[in-house]
Parts: sequence; structure tokens; C-alpha cells
Amino acid sequence: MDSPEPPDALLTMLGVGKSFYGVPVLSDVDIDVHPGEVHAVVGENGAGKSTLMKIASGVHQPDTGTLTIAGRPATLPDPRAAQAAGVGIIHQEFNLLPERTVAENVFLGREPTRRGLVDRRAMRARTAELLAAVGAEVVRPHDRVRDLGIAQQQVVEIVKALSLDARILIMDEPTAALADHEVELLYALVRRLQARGIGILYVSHRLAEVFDLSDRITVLKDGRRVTTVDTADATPEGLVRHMVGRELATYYPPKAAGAGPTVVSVAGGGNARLKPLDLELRAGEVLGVGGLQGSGRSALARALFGVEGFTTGRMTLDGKAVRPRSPRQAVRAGIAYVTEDRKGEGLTLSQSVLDNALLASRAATPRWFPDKARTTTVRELLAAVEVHAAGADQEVRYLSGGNQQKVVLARWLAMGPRVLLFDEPTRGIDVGAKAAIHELIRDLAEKGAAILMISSELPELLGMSDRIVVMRDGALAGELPGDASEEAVLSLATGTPHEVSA
Amino acid sequence: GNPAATASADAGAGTGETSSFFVQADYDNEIALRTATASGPADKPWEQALNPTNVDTAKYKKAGPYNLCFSNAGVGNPWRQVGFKNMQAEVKLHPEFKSFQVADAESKDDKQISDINDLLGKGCDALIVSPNTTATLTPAVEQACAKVPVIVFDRGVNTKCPVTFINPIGGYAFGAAGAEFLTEKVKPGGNVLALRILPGVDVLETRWAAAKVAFDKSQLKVVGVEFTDGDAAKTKTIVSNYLQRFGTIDGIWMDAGATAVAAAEAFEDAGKPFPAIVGEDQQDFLRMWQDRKLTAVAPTYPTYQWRTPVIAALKILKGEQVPSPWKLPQPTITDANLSQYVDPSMPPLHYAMCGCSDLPGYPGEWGGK
Amino acid sequence: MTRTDAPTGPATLGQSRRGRWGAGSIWPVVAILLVLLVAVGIRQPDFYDPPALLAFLKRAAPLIVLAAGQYFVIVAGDFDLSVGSLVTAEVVIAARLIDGDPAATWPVIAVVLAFGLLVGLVNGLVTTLLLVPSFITTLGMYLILVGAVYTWTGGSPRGALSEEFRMFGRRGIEGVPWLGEIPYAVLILLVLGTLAILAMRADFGKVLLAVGDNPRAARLAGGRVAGVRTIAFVISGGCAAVAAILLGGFGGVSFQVGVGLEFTAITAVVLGGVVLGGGRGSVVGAMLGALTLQTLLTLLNLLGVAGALASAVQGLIILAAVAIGGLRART
Amino acid sequence: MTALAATRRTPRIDSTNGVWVALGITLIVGGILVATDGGSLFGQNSTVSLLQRAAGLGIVAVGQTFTILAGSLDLSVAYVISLTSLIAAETMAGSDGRVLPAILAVLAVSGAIGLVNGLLITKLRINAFIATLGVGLLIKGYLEQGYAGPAGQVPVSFQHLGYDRIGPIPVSFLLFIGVAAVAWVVLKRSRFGHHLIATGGDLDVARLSGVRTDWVLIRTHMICSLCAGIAGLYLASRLGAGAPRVGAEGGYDLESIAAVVLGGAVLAGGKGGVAGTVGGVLLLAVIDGIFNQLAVDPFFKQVVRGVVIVAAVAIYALRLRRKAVAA
Ligand SMILES: Nc1ncnc2c1ncn2[C@@H]1O[C@H](COP(=O)(O)OP(=O)(O)OP(=O)(O)O)[C@@H](O)[C@H]1O
Ligand SMILES: Nc1ncnc2c1ncn2[C@@H]1O[C@H](COP(=O)(O)OP(=O)(O)OP(=O)(O)O)[C@@H](O)[C@H]1O
Ligand SMILES: [Mg+2]
Ligand SMILES: [Mg+2]
Repeated sequence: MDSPEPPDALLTMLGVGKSFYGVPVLSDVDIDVHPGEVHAVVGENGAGKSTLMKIASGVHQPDTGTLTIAGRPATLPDPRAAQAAGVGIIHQEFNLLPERTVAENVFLGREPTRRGLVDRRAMRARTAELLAAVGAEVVRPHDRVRDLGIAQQQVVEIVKALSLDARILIMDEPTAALADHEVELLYALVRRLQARGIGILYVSHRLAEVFDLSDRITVLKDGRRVTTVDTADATPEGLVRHMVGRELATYYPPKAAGAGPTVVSVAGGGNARLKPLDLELRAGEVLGVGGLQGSGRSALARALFGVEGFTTGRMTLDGKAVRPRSPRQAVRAGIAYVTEDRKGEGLTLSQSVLDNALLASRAATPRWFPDKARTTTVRELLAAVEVHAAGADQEVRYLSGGNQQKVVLARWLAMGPRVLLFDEPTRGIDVGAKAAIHELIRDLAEKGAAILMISSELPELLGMSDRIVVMRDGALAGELPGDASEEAVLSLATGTPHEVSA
Repeated sequence: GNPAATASADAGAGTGETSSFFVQADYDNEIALRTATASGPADKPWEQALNPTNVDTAKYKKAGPYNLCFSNAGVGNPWRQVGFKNMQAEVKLHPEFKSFQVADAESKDDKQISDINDLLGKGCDALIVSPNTTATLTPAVEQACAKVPVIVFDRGVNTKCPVTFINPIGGYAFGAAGAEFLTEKVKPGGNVLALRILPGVDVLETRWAAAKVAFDKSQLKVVGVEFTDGDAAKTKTIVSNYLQRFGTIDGIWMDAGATAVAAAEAFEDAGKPFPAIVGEDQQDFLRMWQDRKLTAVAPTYPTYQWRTPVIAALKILKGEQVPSPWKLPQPTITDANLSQYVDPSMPPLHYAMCGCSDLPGYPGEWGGK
Repeated sequence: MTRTDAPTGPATLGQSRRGRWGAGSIWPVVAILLVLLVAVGIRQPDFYDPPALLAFLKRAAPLIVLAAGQYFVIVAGDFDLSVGSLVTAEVVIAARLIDGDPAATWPVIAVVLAFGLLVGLVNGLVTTLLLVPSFITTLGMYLILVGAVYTWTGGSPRGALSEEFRMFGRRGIEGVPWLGEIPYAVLILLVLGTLAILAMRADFGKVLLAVGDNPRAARLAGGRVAGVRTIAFVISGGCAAVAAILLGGFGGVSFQVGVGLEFTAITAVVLGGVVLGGGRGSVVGAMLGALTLQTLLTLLNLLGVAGALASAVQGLIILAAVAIGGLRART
Repeated sequence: MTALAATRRTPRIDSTNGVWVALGITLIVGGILVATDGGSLFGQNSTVSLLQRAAGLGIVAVGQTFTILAGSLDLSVAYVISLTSLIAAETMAGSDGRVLPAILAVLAVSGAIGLVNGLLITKLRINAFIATLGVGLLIKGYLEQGYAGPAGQVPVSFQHLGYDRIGPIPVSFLLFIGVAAVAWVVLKRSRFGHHLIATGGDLDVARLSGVRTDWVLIRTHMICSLCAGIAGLYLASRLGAGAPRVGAEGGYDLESIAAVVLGGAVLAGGKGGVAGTVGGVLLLAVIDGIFNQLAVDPFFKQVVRGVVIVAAVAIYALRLRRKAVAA
């Protein structure tokens, strides 16, 4: 870029509208991004952010409106055309082939060739360079993606987008899967790209990030653009008001006054992924679980839920010895598990909202004749958690992430569980829905449930937990009180010594 | 007055075009053979020959015991099953054979070609081939001829190199027998339904071709020619549909009898009188014929022909003359001789014209009691 | 984007349009069936006489039963390629065991049903416990059954079915006013069809759909994924056994009776709007798909489409029908 | 970490090379069995027959490898084989000069059928199972309508392909190996191969990464049909004529799928390869050969074949699971 402040936008979208099956998702949205600019897009779940990004990257075609790239009108019939036009995108969902190597994934669709054949050496070398450029030499070009952790996979996604040499880079919630310290790495990367004159569209639910990184912010609500402001002039409160249309309490619900009796206790519980550990979940209490990516937090929840159960030690529920060998046994014993991978493990996407919400009741306690009362209860629960859908018989795949999460919640609430295991319950969920879920979790605790909540977001972990355990390398690294500091959690998680100021 | 019947008249479900398989000379030849007298032992039709011309086999003469080989197209239907049992039993009758090696091609042409090659490596003294399809096995058989005396039976090959080719009169004779029976028994103008197993199989095509000649000359109305895949349920469905459409069907012609019982049952189920019907020599049909007093005929393609190649092989290895080609008689079962062939102790799909009752292991090996 | 205010309010027009015609919907097959029925009616008006119609249903019953069984397997995300050979095996077994002895009828019917369920169970267990894709499991079972039954009978069916056994596929309650004869096959079809619909309405059916849609989610919601899939195979095996009883009764003993039925049944199910891969479609659709296929065959027969061309026409119509369903799902 | 990066992985025994292990064991066990029976599995004639039988199925299976890797499948191959054998033999009509036009005609027709398959699957969104089944039915109808048995004639010069051999190795087997080698290069080393495996691994990921998945699938089906066409040519040369039932009776549709899966490919796509398929084809051929030598009843052979296919895939699946648990 020759001039530091070129007059022309890299990408301009004007009057963009899009409907799915007759339901408008975007209407009349204008947005542009300039060279070297980070333009953040925020909004509630289902506001249409991802849809807008997909239009800009050729995945969807707009029903109305125009796209201009570098001053020239553009039509992007497919992702390939968008790549050719210089638009790269990191999708909200992972877009990797687990069975292929990192290099093959990075250059998928654009493999370099020599004499008609794929030049694998060049491909690997180039991938290694790109990985080095983002400071992720840990990942090797010939690693199979299947063998990588989630954060590392996210790195591959980023490298894949970078390999395009795109002038416009779209990042749709790139940090959703990252822990706080990994986010820092991403920040540095974004700044470097910015300095190279690349225009970035940045979608995130984490307002702190938005304020740290962006130059301008566009707020979407119900598929319309509410406002576009310079970040310098914006305040978090103002932004939230635009997003949800009302004021929101920014603090977490009050914590438990005191813990009830022990509901679940684990002594020496371990398996292939977990070193033997002791743990107690008490009625009325939220036990937060902190730790880095791959530290074994999910493995703990999965062991408690019998997915890959404990192979050693003892586990009791309400004083009775249990050892769930399958999720089914756990569910019937009164345990519920909200998984971190909503689409892969939580939902049956082609089924209706109602069927998804009824799934656990039906699966765990099947009946031969339709149970009207149960259906009514679940309908009420769906309303109570405020699922926004076209109807209870809408297919769940067409709901936004936040609403999908609420459907999963309703499913478990219908079971009246004694123990709830939440794995990243608010990942990828907008502020409004997040607050609602926090309220719900606290509410459940108050009603006497024992809750375990895994979160990679430190403010959430600290704000919600009555007690915190931190995991490291598949073992419990320590326990902290609910009002511990971020540093205390991090030092336990990373294993660096730190003065605990309780 | 039946509207469906008038509607069907314009459908013109006649006998259709002549099959590309129809060869006038072969047809004439077979029709002539039907009245020829056979030479050979009267009670052993498998040793008889029609209009034989013998060939000299002295050059194949060698001392026993012999290693006999057989490349079989497959045993995928009851006819071949019964035939193969016949052949195995026939081999047992002759101590001159020290071994009998069989390769089964599972109805695959290319496997049979390999099988022949394979067998040639096993030191055969004579090779019997029952080709899966005519024409395609010619090169393999020619290769084999160069090494051992070859005897082909059932279907032919397009080469003269085998020492002899054994088969009954053939498809034209079979098809004509049934069709002529119908032209006799069904009143002029009556409806005839032709049921065929599959298109594209030469032995079956010639049967239909000959029947077509007979029907075209007759006053009968062929209301439909349908393929049944040899499936009883499908046959019944088709016949029921026709019964519904035309009200009456007076005659049923078949190119193979496997589904004759099902076709007759369709009349029974619809509450209609049985038509004049052409079947084959399978026990289930013969029994039904006897029990229900059907107006029926059963042309046969006798399974006893499976005995003949073994006999021929022995003669050749002993240097005795054999007829070439070896045309076997092809009897037809009629009301007059029906009782001779019905045997309640044999399985329903057993072929009565097997000539096997004198063979070792009968009836157990053939599934009888 | 418009949101209805009531979170669980009635479906909007836009949504329900997709639901009515898209993948998994029964309406396309209903439309095709109606067209075919009208065409048959024009060609042959007395097709609609109650006795003729019942006779038609009787002939269609085995395929409908098979399609219903296949539906359970397909909707759970699997295939059952073994049903055709299972039907053959069952008929041949029944004939050999009964051997014309009427007294053996009922015990043999029990054996036939038990064998069908057992084959389904083996298919299910191999698929779910040994993690063999069902396409392969049932392809293997297909080879095994064909081979075993031929080996057992020495290559040609033996024995004979009793009239009592054949009654179910062949006869009916006679002398019913106006209807004439009510075939037992139609009654059996009605009972099984109702049971299938009830099963799909029950929790079992909903969980089955969920398993076909996302087995991991179904498992994590407390579902017995392996169990449910296995039951689907058992149902399919049982349906094949019933179809064998009907077909054996209708047509008698032969090795041809089941040939190709697996493909016909799968085609019927897909024609009924059920999506291969699981999670979408209804058992009513599957059964209607089978009825549609049977109607199509009847129509081709009535139109005098030459036997050899029938398979081509059939292929063309299936492609067209499925393509229409697929295209509708897209818009 | 840099030290770790330098370590090389030891080659793994997994589903794609497991078939070669199985093949080795089968050869040893089979060889002993046949020897005790007084025959020889490795004699000239039996080896030739074995390789010969492998060739036809092998060429089709290589094509089928493409479709299965791409997450599709082709049930029409059997009829394509019959059709192309007829086209070849009828075009040649016994004359040497018409061999080349015949080959071109076969390739054109089979390619066109593949194109139709591909278009039905991608543009009309018909499931591959149904689409190729339907196309198969269409061709079947045409064959049954138009042919009453073998037709056409192949000149003697063209029969060299079906009958000649170099030492114990039939020319047709070399053709199979040649086709497999080309396929291997295409799958491993070409951009198309990368795109194909990506499409089979995850269609959406491939599409979002800029792969033209429709075009990939269309080409995949064309390749599969072309392979079936080549097999048709080979069969025409072997049979000396075109045969309208040779494909269906040979069971090339399901057997080719079985061979590919025996080779360790995952039916859902994205995993597997030509090397495995070659192993799968050889394994089936060797089992066949052993049974042939032992003159085992063909029906019982069928049973064993079914058991072998299921058992092999079960072993692969269990290994995969054990690996997942161990990780
Ligand atoms: N392919 C699709 N078909 C039908 N509806 C869709 C499709 N994709 C998105 N939608 C609908 O469009 C709306 C906007 O979805 P989008 O994914 O753009 O939201 P978002 O703002 O990215 O939400 P989130 O923050 O949860 O990711 C949602 O209501 C969703 O249900
Ligand atoms: N299904 C699985 N198969 C193989 N490895 C797995 C699986 N699940 C987790 N792992 C690995 O096991 C280790 C522990 O993972 P776990 O998911 O329990 O960690 P976590 O702390 O919850 O991290 P995350 O936030 O990524 O879920 C990680 O290295 C992870 O990559
Ligand atoms: Mg989004
Ligand atoms: Mg986790």
C-alpha cells in the first residue's frame, strides 16, 4: 500500500439482503472495510453476522444488494471466486479435514504444482514458513490435523486464510475456541496483518476484544445494520444497548450463600486421559473448572458423565457408589452434560426444536405412547429459556448458535437433573443470551443442583464459580475460592509459581 | 363387450418382431429332427442319436485309467443342478475314470475361460465343456482342442474343433411343441399369453422364435409377451393383471416351466378356469397337472443330456467312434405319458426327464426320499 | 429477519413450505402416486372395483412390508442389503422344513420369524459392536445367506409348502359383502403398517431418527445408540421374514423369490422421500414409495411396455421422481 | 519442540496395508492347503488364471476406488461393462482396422455415462446409490431390448490383450497394474486427487476451501465409468465378442465395492487408496484360486467370501478403535 490512508474501500457491500426459505435473515445491510482497518461486526446470536460474512466470501449469494471489491463491482458465485478476488475467511466452524496433513489442509484448493503434479515439498515449505510467521512452530506441516488440539487447529485455520495472501480477511469468531493467553497471539497477528494494509472484518462476541482490536464497529440486529461507530467513540454499554435494545446488567448473578451437602464425590478417579483425582460437587454450588486447552477439563466432564468413564477410583452420587459406564446410565442417575461441541455432539440438526429438546427424556426413559404432559413441560421450558425460532417444529439447524444452546439447555432442564456439567456453556453466544444462561445456571444451583462449569473465559469462570478447580496435564493442579484472581488461575493452569492473594 | 379387451386390441400386443436369433435353416433342421427316428438303445435315450454321422477318434486312443475334466458354466438353477448330479453319477458308473475334476464358472464367461486354462494344467485326458454363452468361449475351447479331446454339450461354441457337440434337438423344437399344442387346444381367436424368463439368452430366444412362427400362422391372439425373471410372485402378478384386463386368457405359453405352477395358480386365485398351459418336466407342475386335470403339455430339454458327454469321453479315449454332432431325442410329456413321469417322492423342482433312476445314489442324491 | 414473538409459536409459511416438500417429506410421493393411480384408472377403469383393488394391495403387501422394515434401518443411517437373500432363504427353509406336512405349518412359521429376527440381530450386532459399515455387513450377510441356503439344499429347493402356510399370502376372508375377499396379506399389512407408524410415533422412533441424524448427540443425550440401531436391523429382518411368508404363500417355492428385492425396497424407501444416510423421512412415505413402485409396475404392464424396456422406464421414472424431490429440497 | 519436529514417524500398519498382510497369510495358508490336497497354488496355469481373473475386477475396482474415496459409489459399472464390451465388439466387427475407432467409441460412451452419473448426483442432487442404480437400470433395459446374446466380433489381433502373456503374467494383468499405477499417481500427486480426497472427507470443507466439488465429483464418476469401459474392452477381447450379461453376471458392481472396502477404504469417503484396492482384488482372486484348486462347492465359496469381507472390515474397524482409545 503506497498511501497510508487510501480513499477507496477494499470491500463495500451495499443494500445486502438475504432470505432463507422465505425468512429474511439480512435486509439492506451496508458495510465496508478499508486497507489496514479492523472493522468489527457485533450483534446477538442470529443477528446475521455469519451470513453477511458468508456472502462476502462467496458461500452464499445475496438476494439483493451489491458487492464492490477494490472499486470494481464483483459477483462471487462460489468461495473460489472470492479467493481469487482476494477475500479470505476464517469460518466460525472449523473447516479442516481431520485425515489430511496440515499442509494439505492449508493449500486445499490451491495446491502448488510442478510439471502437472502437486509440489508437496513446496507446499510443506510454504506452510512451515506461514506457521513460523504466526509463531506456531509447534505445529508441523506433515502433522495430521486429527492429532492436533483445538487451539492448534484454530492456528491451522488462520494459516490457511493467510496463505491466500488475501487483501481482505474475514474472521468469524476466531477466538471462540481459544483460551485467553492464546488470544494474545492472535492479537499480535491481527496487528501485523493490519500493518501490511490488509482489511479485516472481525466478528466476535467478546466485547473486550472488539475494543482492543477494532477501528470501527458495526452493530447488526435482526438482520439490519443498527449503527456503525468509530471504536474510539464507543462504549461497551452503548454497544450492548444497540445489540440487545435494552440495558443489561454487566455483572454476574450473586453467588451461593453456602454450599449444601455433597452430591458427587470422586476419590482417585482416573482414566487414560486423567490422572487420579479427588473432587466434590455440592448441592447449590457452582464448581468452576479452569485450565488451558487440552488440560483435561472436558475429559473430566466426560468421565463423570460416563462417556469415557473413570477406570480407577470411586465415585459416589448422593452417597451411593456409582460408576456410569455410558451416558445413558449417567442420565438415568440424574446427571446432565452440556457439551462444548454443540453441532457435533449436542444437536440432531435435521430434527425440530421440540424433538431436540425432548431427546434426553425420550432416550433415557422411552415410552411407547406419546406423553402429552412431557411435551407440554418441554414447550414451557423452551419458552422459559427464550428460544427464538420460527416455531417449535422448525429444524434446529436453522437456529443461531445461541438459540441452539438454549434448546440443549431446555433438553436437560426437562430431566430435572441433580448434577449438571456445563462444558463451555456460553461459547459463541451473544451477551444477552449469555446473561440469560448465567442466570439459568445460578437459578439451577439455587434450586439445589450441583453444577460443574468448564470455561475458558476467565471473567466468566471467576464471576460464576463458588469454587474453582484448575486442571493441568490431565490432573487437578489445585483448588481456589470463587473470588480468586485471574493471575491465580493462570499460574495454576500454566504451572508457574504465583503468590496467591486470597 | 369388454371395454378393456377392445382397448387392448389396438395395443396390438402381438408377437412383436422376429428375434435377431432366428435362423431359418436351424429352425427347419430342428423341426425336421422332431420326426426323425433315433438310433441306439430304446430304453436309454441319452445313448441315442438322431441322424448320426460318426467320426473316427482313433488318434485320441490311450490307455486308462483316465483323468476326466469338466468346465461347468454354473449350477445356478435346478436344471443344471439335476444335470450335474446326473453327470457325477455317470462318472461313478465307469471305473475307467480315476478322477473327475470340475471347475465351476459361476455363470461368468471370463471365469470359465480361465477355468479351462486352469484345468488344462491339471493333466486332463479329456475335457467336457458346458459353455456359459455361445461364441464367447470359442477361443478358450480352441486352445483346449490343441491339447486334449474336447466334448461340448448343451450350448455350442463357434468352432468345429471339439470332437463332438452333444445336445437335444433344441430350442426351436421346444418352443414349437408348446405353441402347436396351444393352436390345437385353444379355440380360434382365443387369447394367449406368452411368458418368458429373460430376454437375451440364446436357448430361450430360439424357443420363443419358434413359438412366434407357430402363433403367427395361427388364429390365436397373443395378447402379451412378458418377462417374469423366473420369479413366481412376479409371474402371478403379471397373469393376474392380464386376467383383469382381458377377462379370459385361454392359453399360456412358456419358454421355461419354472413358473408354470404360479401361472396356473393365478387362474385358481382369480376363480377362473385353468387355461391350456405349456410347462416343463418339473415335478411340481407335473403333479399339479395330474391333480387338477390340466390341459397341458410339457416339452422338455432333458437333463439326461448331462450323462452323454461322460459316455462320449470314454468312447473317445478308447478310440471308438462317436456321433458328431450328437443329437439327442427331446421327448414331450403329454396326457398320455404323464403318469410315467410324476414321482411324489422327488423334490418339486426336480426334472422328471433326468434318466437318472438307474444311477447310483438315486433318489437321495437328487433330493428325493 | 422476522421473528415471531411467541418463541414456540406456529411455524411460519416460509418454514412450513420447506417442511412440506423438502427432503424427508411424503408429499412428492403422494403426488406421484396419485398421478400413477389416475393413469391406471384411465387405462383400466375396473382397477377401482374393491375386489380388484384389494387383490392389487395383496400383491403389493410384501414389498410394502419390506420397505417398512428397510425404512427403520435407513432412517437410522444404515442399509440392509441382505433382505432379498433373506426372503429367498426363508422360503427355501420353510419349504424344506414343512415338506408338505400341514401339521408343521405353525412351528415352521415360528422358525421363519425367529430366523429373520436372528439374521437382523446378527446384522445389527456386527454393525454396532464390530463397527463394520452396514453396507458391508449386510452385503456379507447377503453372500452368506445365498451361499448357505444353496449349500444346505444342494442347489435346488426341496420339500414343499403346505396350503396352510401358503394361505397367508394367497387366500383371504371370503364372502365379505361388496369387497369380495379380504386377503390375509392386506390384514397383515394393515397390522404391521399400524405398528410401524406407532413405533415411529413412540419415543423409540424419535430416538431412532435422532440416531440417524447424529449418533453422538443421541448417545450423549442418554440414548442406546447401538441398541436402537440393532433393533432397527431386527425389525428389518422380521419384516423380511413376514414378506417371505407372504411371497412364499403367494408364489410358491423358488430360488428367485427374493432376487433383487433389497434394491427394490431401498428404491421404494427413497422414492418415499426418506434420505439415505438417515435422520429424515417417514415410514408412511416409505410404504407409499413401495405402493408407488408397485403401481408403476402395474401401469407399465397395462400400457404394454415391452418387458425388456420396463426396467429402463422404471429407472427413468425413479431418477425423475427422486430428482424432483431433491430439487424441491433445495429451493 | 524442534527436536520433536525432526523425528520421523515409523510406518504404521493400518487398514490400507492390512490387506497385504491378510494376502500374505492367505497365500501361505492356501498354498499349504492346496499342497496337502495334492495340487499347487503356484503352478503356471493356476497362477495365470488367478492373475487373469484379477485383471477384469481389478480395473473396475480401481475406478470404484475413485468414487468411494470421493464419498460416492457407482452401481452402474456392471452394465457399463456389458454395454462397452458390445460397443467394442460391434464396432470392430472382426476387422483389424477398426480397433482404434472401437476403443475411442468405448471411451466416449463410458465417459458420457460417467458424466450423466456425475450430473445426476451433483446437479440434480440425487443420492449416488439411487442415481447410479437408476442409470444401471436404464442401460440394462437398453441391453435387454437390443441384444439377444453375444454380438459383434473382435479381430484376432485384439484378442492378444485377453490371451497373451509375458512369462506367467497375462497382458491384461499388466493393463490392470498400469491402470492402477496411473490412478495412484492421480490420487496421490495430482491436484484433482487432493481435491477428490477432500471432497470425500468433507464436502462442505472442500467447497468452502474453494474446491469445485461438483466438478470433482463429475470427473470422479467419469473416471470410474472409463475404468468400467476399459474392463469392457478387456472382456470383449477375452470373450471375442460383446456380451450383454457379462457385467451383471460377473457381479462387478458389488464385488468391486467389496474389493475397495477390503483394501481399507472407508465407505463414507476420504480414506483409502489404490494400493489397498489392488490388495483387495488380489485377496479375492487368491481366495477364489484356492477354492478353485480345492474344487470347493461354489455356494460354500460364497459363504466364505461373505465372512472374509465382513471379518476383514471388522478387524480394520477394531484396530481403528483401539488406536483411538490408545491415543
Ligand atoms: N443455511 C441456512 N438456512 C436457513 N437459515 C439459516 C441458514 N444459515 C443461517 N440461517 C439463519 O439465519 C439467521 C442468521 O444466522 P447467522 O449464522 O448469520 O447468525 P450470527 O449472527 O452469525 O449468529 P451467532 O452469533 O450465533 O453465530 C439465523 O436465524 C439462522 O437460523
Ligand atoms: N475424542 C478425543 N480423541 C482423541 N483425543 C482427544 C479427544 N478428546 C480430547 N482429546 C485430547 O485429550 C486431551 C484432553 O482434552 P480435553 O478435551 O479433555 O481438554 P480440555 O481442557 O477440555 O480442552 P478443550 O478446552 O479443548 O476442550 C487433549 O490433548 C485433547 O486434544
Ligand atoms: Mg455466527
Ligand atoms: Mg474442553
